[in-house]
Amino acid sequence: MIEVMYFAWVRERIGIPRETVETNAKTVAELVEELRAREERYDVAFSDLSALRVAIDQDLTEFSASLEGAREVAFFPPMTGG
Amino acid sequence: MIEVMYFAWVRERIGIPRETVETNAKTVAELVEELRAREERYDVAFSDLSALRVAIDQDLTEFSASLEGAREVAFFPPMTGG
Amino acid sequence: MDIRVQGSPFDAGAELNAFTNKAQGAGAIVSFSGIVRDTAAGDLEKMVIEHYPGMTERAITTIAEEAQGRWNLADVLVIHRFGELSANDPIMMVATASRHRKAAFEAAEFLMDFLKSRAPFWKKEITGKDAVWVESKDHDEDALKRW
Amino acid sequence: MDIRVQGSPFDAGAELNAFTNKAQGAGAIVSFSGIVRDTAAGDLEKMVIEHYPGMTERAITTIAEEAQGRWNLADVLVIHRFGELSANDPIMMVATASRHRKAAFEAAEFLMDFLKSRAPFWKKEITGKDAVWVESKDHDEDALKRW
Repeated sequence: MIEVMYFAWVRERIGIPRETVETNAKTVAELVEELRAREERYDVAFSDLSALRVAIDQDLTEFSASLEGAREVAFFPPMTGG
Repeated sequence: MIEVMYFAWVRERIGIPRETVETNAKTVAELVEELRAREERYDVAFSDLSALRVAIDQDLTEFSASLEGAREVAFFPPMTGG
Repeated sequence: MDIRVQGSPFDAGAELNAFTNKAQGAGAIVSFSGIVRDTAAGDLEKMVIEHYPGMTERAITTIAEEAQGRWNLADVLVIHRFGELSANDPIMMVATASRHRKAAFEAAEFLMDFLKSRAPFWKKEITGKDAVWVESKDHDEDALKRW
Repeated sequence: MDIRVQGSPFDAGAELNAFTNKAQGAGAIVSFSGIVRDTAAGDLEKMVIEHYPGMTERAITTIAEEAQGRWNLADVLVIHRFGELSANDPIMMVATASRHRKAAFEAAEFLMDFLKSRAPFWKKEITGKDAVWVESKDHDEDALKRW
């Protein structure tokens, strides 16, 4: 069970800010594939991974990162603070 | 007739902040030689020109600069503002 | 080190004075403030800043600690707002205090470069016509390479 | 452009806010403030800043105009005190406003580097024991080479 969070336009396209996901995915990339297979809104949101960033347990990481021990995975566009 | 001004420790060593000087010096360096020849306090103040800066009419310049047309010559140590 | 992520406005001048008083002996204080710019058309109704609560504080703390490790800083301040802002509102500020101006300047630039691209904030511009997420700029990512 | 050479104190925070309000649309504001540091022994009675009236304003104006020529600045502020100051008093501040943070940072650093070595101010530290003219530092002169 992983808490999956979406921010900014990723949140808007998927339509919810967070959800609890039951998954056996070993990596972020595998989780993304599972999500894309669900519904078109996920497929569209994740269609260009180069436009997305991912954090595991609030640390920025890569899509190839392992989900072992992960409680929280967040997807969002590049940051625009400051 | 040139107005000669002294700042910071140059002023303290020479003992006055400014004076009007009658001179035929063609350059700042010639003016310095005339001043050094006057009295020991001038000689001491100007003993190390590398520790001094000079401005003609409120613009920083070199000791080799011409005094032609100069109204005001100022001598002082390197600046320490900011 | 003082890091604040808040919805409420702040007074950059009052913060600068409080920071300066606290950092007595530092000699050199640098501040940066980011202000909401209106659109080119002048029709900005509001800017909405979304953030990732928890990760935001964590990311800024990491960046500020990195700055303190690299430069000899007496103190570091970071304030960043989220929520709804209007044109000319202060979005955020950083301030650094050091004995030397070079360290204070470099640390403030470092903080800004990393906050831009590593702290989880996203800006959306709402005008009478539409609502647009501000896009990140390649030169913001490039700015990190300097450090 | 606002350049002030004055004997009286100033409020850096209030100046920063006034400067920010005036520079609406700039987006990025950088400030530097220089504060009187106590001596290592903690016995500073006062700092006396001597300047060259007339040349001071002229030199600072030249430096500020050079900054405006090099960077796209919405506004520039320079305030520098002379006369008697105490430990922790603000000596001077510069502020720059631009659309982009890089320009605001660079211009502020440029202003500081040139003010240090090209504006005719001299600092003297008076303690219980003695009165010493602050010496210029080689690295202050070296800092100019960057520009």
